[in-house]
Amino acid sequence: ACSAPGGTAAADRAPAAATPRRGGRLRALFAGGGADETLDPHRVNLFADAARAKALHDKLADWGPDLAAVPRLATGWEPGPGLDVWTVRLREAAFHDGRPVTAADVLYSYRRIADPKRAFRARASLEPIDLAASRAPDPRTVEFRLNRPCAEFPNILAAFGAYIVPEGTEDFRAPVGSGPFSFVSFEPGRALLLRRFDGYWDGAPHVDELEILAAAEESARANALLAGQAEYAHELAPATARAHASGGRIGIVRLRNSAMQGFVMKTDRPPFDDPRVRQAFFHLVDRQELVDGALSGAGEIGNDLFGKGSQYYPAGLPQRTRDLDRARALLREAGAEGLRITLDTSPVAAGLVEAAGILKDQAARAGLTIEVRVGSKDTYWKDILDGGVLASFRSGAMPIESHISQRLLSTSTTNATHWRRPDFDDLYTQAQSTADPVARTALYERMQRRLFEEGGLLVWGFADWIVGHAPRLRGVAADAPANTLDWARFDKVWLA
Amino acid sequence: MAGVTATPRGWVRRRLLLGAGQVAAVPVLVFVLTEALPGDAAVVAAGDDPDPARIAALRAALRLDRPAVERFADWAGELTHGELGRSLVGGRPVADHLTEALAPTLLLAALTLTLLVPAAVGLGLLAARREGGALDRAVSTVTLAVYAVPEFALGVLLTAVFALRLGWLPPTAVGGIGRQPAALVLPVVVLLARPVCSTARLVRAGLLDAMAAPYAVHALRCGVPPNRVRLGHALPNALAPVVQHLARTAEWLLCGVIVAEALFVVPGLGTVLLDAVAARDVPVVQGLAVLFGTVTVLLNLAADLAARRLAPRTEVAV
Amino acid sequence: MSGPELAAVDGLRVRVGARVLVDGVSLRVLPGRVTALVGPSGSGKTTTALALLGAYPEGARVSGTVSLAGAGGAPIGHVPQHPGTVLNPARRVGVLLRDLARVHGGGPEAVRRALRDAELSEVDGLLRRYPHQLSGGQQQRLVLAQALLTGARVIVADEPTTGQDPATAHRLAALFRRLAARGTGLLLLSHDLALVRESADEVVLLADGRAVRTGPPDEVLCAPARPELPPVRPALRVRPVMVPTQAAPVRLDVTGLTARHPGGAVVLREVGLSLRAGECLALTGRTGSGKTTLGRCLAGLHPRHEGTVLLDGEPLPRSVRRRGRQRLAAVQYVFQDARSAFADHRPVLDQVARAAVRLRGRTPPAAAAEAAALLAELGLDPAKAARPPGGLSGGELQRAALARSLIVGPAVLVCDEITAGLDADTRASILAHLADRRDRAGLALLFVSHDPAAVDALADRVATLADGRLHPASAAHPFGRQGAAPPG
Amino acid sequence: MRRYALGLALVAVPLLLALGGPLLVGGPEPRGVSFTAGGGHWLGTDFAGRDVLRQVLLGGRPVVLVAVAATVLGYALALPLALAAALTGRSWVEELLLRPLDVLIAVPALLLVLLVATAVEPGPAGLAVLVGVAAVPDIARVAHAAAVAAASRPVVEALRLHGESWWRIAFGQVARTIRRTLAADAGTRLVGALYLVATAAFLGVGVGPDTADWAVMVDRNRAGLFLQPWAVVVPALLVAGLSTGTNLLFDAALARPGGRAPGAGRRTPGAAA
Ligand SMILES: Nc1ncnc2c1ncn2[C@@H]1O[C@H](COP(=O)(O)OP(=O)(O)OP(=O)(O)O)[C@@H](O)[C@H]1O
Ligand SMILES: Nc1ncnc2c1ncn2[C@@H]1O[C@H](COP(=O)(O)OP(=O)(O)OP(=O)(O)O)[C@@H](O)[C@H]1O
Ligand SMILES: [Mg+2]
Ligand SMILES: [Mg+2]
Repeated sequence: ACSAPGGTAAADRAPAAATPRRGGRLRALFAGGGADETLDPHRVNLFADAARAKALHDKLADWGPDLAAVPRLATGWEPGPGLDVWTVRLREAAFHDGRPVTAADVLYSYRRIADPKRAFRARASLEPIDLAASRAPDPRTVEFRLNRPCAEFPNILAAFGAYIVPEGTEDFRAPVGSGPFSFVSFEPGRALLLRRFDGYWDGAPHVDELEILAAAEESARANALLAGQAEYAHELAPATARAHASGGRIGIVRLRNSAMQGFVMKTDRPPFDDPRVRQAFFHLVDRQELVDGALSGAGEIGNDLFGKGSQYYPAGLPQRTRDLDRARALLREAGAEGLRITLDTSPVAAGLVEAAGILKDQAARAGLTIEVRVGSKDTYWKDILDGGVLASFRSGAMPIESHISQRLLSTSTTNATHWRRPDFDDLYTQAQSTADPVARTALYERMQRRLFEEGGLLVWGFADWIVGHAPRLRGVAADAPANTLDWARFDKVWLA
Repeated sequence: MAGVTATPRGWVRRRLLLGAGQVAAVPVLVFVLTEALPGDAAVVAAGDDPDPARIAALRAALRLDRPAVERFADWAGELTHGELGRSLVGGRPVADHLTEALAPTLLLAALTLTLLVPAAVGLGLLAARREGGALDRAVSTVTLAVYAVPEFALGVLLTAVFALRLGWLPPTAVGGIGRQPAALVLPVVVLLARPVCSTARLVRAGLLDAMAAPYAVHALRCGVPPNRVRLGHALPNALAPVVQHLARTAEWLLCGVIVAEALFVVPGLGTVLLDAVAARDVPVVQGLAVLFGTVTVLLNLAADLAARRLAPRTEVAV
Repeated sequence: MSGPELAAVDGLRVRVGARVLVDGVSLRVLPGRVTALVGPSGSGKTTTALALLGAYPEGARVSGTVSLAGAGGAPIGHVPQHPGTVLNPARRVGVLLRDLARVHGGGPEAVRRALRDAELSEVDGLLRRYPHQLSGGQQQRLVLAQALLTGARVIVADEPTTGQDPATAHRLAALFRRLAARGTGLLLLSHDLALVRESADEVVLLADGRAVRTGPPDEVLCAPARPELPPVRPALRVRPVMVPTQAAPVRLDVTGLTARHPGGAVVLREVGLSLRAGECLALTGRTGSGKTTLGRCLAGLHPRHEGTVLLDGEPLPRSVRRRGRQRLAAVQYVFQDARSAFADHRPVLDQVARAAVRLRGRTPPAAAAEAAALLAELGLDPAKAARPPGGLSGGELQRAALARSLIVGPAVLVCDEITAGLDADTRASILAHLADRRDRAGLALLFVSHDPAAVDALADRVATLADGRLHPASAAHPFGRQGAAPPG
Repeated sequence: MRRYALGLALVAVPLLLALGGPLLVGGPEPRGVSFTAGGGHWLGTDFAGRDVLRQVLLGGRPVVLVAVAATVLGYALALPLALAAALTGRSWVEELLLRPLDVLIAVPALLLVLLVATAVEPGPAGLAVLVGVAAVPDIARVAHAAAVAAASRPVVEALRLHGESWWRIAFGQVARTIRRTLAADAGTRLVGALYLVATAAFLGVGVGPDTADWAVMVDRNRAGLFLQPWAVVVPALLVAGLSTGTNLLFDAALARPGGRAPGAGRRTPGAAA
């Protein structure tokens, strides 16, 4: 397998994209990270960080709408026979200061990310690479040596936060990157001003200037957009979208499948160590009620598997619907009737607490008593990693392979379901050393069937990510789940 | 002598001394409280990727693996050199955070207070003209009803009408106040709404008592015009609690207008505080604690001075 | 001399409930004349005068007419009976005066003149003080100065000399004459017959709310009419002055008492005195000389002092807070301003009885009965005392205040000007009562007074405060009427 | 009686709802789409697709209980403190009583509630305590400022001299003198307590963020204000009625008989009485 198909996303755009206009300043609103924001692209955490980083920098690859890797700074990649050596060719690209992007820059950036002392988020994604052994045979070629075979190596190149910066960069107060926009000024927590980079390898952006503004409050973003203080507002509430969808004052774009919504059950703890109890939960939920109540209808129902719509998703599995009799029977079999369970939740993301309340009511109909415990939103993910038995859960989009490797292996670091099955791990290892895509797809399907039957993750829905934009802003991609290439991509939009 | 300080100057000096102690106590209290919070900056920074190894590495990188006492001592040591330290999250100097956020906060607070005092006193005077009269009841009912509307609801409402429907004012100050000074109007109105009501209530209550006091009646009899009696004779006596309330309002304006800041995108101290607590960014929280402590002590001192001046009799209390 | 009347009351009737406070009183205030309204305590003087000002007791039903036609819309100057309450506690004296001067079109010069007229100019730093930093007499004169500043053509002065020493009172009488000479009409309410004789052109004698006699002072005050206004009976002097009380134990022993006011002003310097059981020491002195301060020191209300105060040989805590019930009961003080010592909202009788409950452990009903009896003895109808203080006349309140202190059975009693606002009859009965206590119960009295007759009647010894020091008074001129005492 | 009418009318509806509301509702119903009007829901649905009417009926009791309890508690703690400080003659006692509160004041109330509540996770009763305690410094300052003047009146000296107990002096005299100021402060503080609870709920402490509670409803349903206003408007009106009514009742109870300032009386008595 070599370069994945897809190419740049321009091809997928709506026909309205026909006549881009040049010029103007585009103001985009994101929920900012406050006065502590930095422009260090390896430190990205929030959507606002990612939007800023991708305007200034490039990754070797990025994710397409189906979460498959699309080449960016890399023109392509070639595995060695054992899938443990990958050769990546770089395209001819330049940083904003005119220096070419070279293999040395790539190795420097990756080594910086992987530096254990810095604890960058992307470090875990680069973990399969043996960076000490990787080398640059020539300025435009990087040879990555891996610790173990890895058929999904391109996913690593597209990893969240794996941006390429010029070799030796440590100071990011006025960052230099190879992205579509170059740096002008930055006020943390308020505004980042960027200018079109005419030497961008993928074609210079249409707009002259891009300003990324911060507004933590959703209503503030909506109001600013409505009043013409910005042309793009990221992350609007479903209610706002509904209220303004038909008014014509703003355009609404729903980025489908952007966030998985679910509950995690600890598969090694009573009562969920009994697969029948887990199955009972799979059957007692009314997914549509959850989508309506918790997501205000802005989303679609899930089928207890991660990654709807992405590569390797087993779309053929039957959609689960509520079956209270079945749930009650399973509970009876497991001797778990009338159980009291504590459900952890937290307002860490929209809809989580609402979903918990709804699950509580739904479980009551199956004779279970659920007590909702609202925890601190700052430490929630850490708290539920090993604490409690049942908790609200959500996740942004990522490739199914990443989801499995990060959350479902015995060695996974964020295995909130405590799903540790050696045979499952084996299947994963096998898939990673399988070069044949068809055989690999089959292996992924086997893993996911297993999870569908007895996994610990109850996926009840996928939330739309709602983006609002001024009517004169054209070319906003609609089929780009959050964190994929075309999401928050400002080099291909223009102001009419 | 029963330990009553005689001179105002001695009293102020002692209060300043006590104030220094209080300013020192605030960060200690806040430090203890933040330490008592679950999680630390490393856990929060890890967010939805709480890989234990990563958290440990973060902790080591942020030097959070040392005992709390040691960390506090370090911070206090730096403070004695005038250093507020650096943010755990972004690594920027805490002083930068504070000065950046202070400007919009000061602007909002100053504007609000300059409008608040005349508005509240005016409304209070109006209501106290005739207790139980139509005007009193109208003013009382309206102010109370407004008071019961929470800031965000009022903010949403005003924005909808004046910014979105009529288009008279910008709805937010996104990108900075400097670009659009008119963006201050709505937040100031929202910030004003509730304090005006509560302050006016206090003014009214104090005025009614003062106007019924024999000295007000006497002043009227001496031919002092009623309005002058209200403003010049009764009002000073009504003001002591009002001044305290105003000091608390000023403090709230300086330290905690989180909702208005969020609603209108004016990133001031309240936002910084909330962010810092959420991120367990202890140095920033501590820096704010020092700032708030100082502000509080000074404001309270000013209020107490004013109150002493307004109720001079207190100095002879047995 | 008399032109058209400045103000007049005609057939005034004021009723509260079934009680008639004022019953058909008529009087007129003429330019250039001083009209005095005299009569026993509770006879309706204040009520009548207030009617002239347009104020009535709460819930009163009023008939008759009040006309102010001649005053030309200008305000009526008023010196109320209790000056302490009408001075704004939050404003300095200077501000209070300048404010009035500005309203009535005067400048600093007017303020200075008013102060001089009201005998206040000597008090140093006066303009920068707050009203509570003045003595009782100074407050009274301050209010008088305010009345002068209004430039009123009619001035109503309700007991304007109660807090003044005789010398000052004398000069105030002269002031009233001067004012009259300028064409002002004065209505003077007073028990001080000397003052009335000195200054009034016409006297209206009230009794039980009725005007029983009207005419020039000589006629009205000398004619034997009911009610009589007898001079203090010499019979009061139960013992000869010279009877040595050496045998009685020393109750109160004060040495080296130095008292300050905030700001450091020393009011009393190294004052020493001792009081035996059954002894009465009269304390006189110019107004503002520190009499009240001394009394308050003894009562524990002015802890800002040095020196020792021994009660029965034991040191008395400086502050009232640190005196136990016994000591509180042992040393009592009767406030100069009776009105402000009572809580507004509770019946006076209850407040009197409450002292017995607290300090003598009486049950409430027993205390109430005792209080009623004591009040009756002091000539105050307990039914009147069942009203809150606002419903009592000045003299009635004064007696209630005395009763409140007497009811706890004190060993030492400091009386601060308790006879100043009383008619001769009432005064006599009070003095008799005190003398009786002194002799029978061995009550030690420190009797602060400007009233020579009362002092004569009651005191074993007289001392004068001047310059912050206590001087034994010369027998001949205990009051320094000729100005022997330094100004206060 | 007439002066009570408006206050009573305003307070009656929310109080009756708070008392009787919970008795009128049945068990939970399946949820609909959030923020919709109609569809069998008289007042539409709320942010979680629940029937607003049902939430309104359920939501009064906690509001009334928590807010009232918190305010009462705040006063129960702060008032004695303020009075003690005002009545003590020793300035060091006064400083000892009041200065520590300044330290608390320096921590914004919301933050305090947030910090403590996150650390100890209180229930509704605990939250009331917390909100009450958080209000103590404020109340104490206002009450103290009003009380010092009242405490230095001669009548207080007289009461002391006659051996009156501290409680009677403090509450019977000083607090009574400043009751109007206290009522004005307490009346507005009630609302503050209410919304502090709501904000805390939204930030995840105290009561659950999906609790039926009028204040929480106002806060949580605001996103849908333009889709379905009733979910915000109805509870907000109830809260406003409650607070306005309570305050007007206070006013009416404290009004001087006749409702006029003394001295404003007629200058000339009429002929008849
Ligand atoms: N709080 C105060 N601060 C400063 N000076 C004061 C204060 N109180 C009283 N004085 C002054 O102290 C002096 C003594 O006052 P005090 O009340 O003892 O006089 P007095 O002899 O009782 O006078 P009077 O006969 O007028 O009642 C007066 O000059 C008065 O102005
Ligand atoms: N509100 C009231 N209700 C009932 N009786 C009252 C009220 N106010 C005053 N009185 C009574 O009316 C009478 C007259 O009071 P007033 O104050 O006019 O007397 P006065 O002549 O000024 O006496 P004094 O010389 O003692 O000041 C008193 O007996 C008093 O008790
Ligand atoms: Mg009188
Ligand atoms: Mg005196």
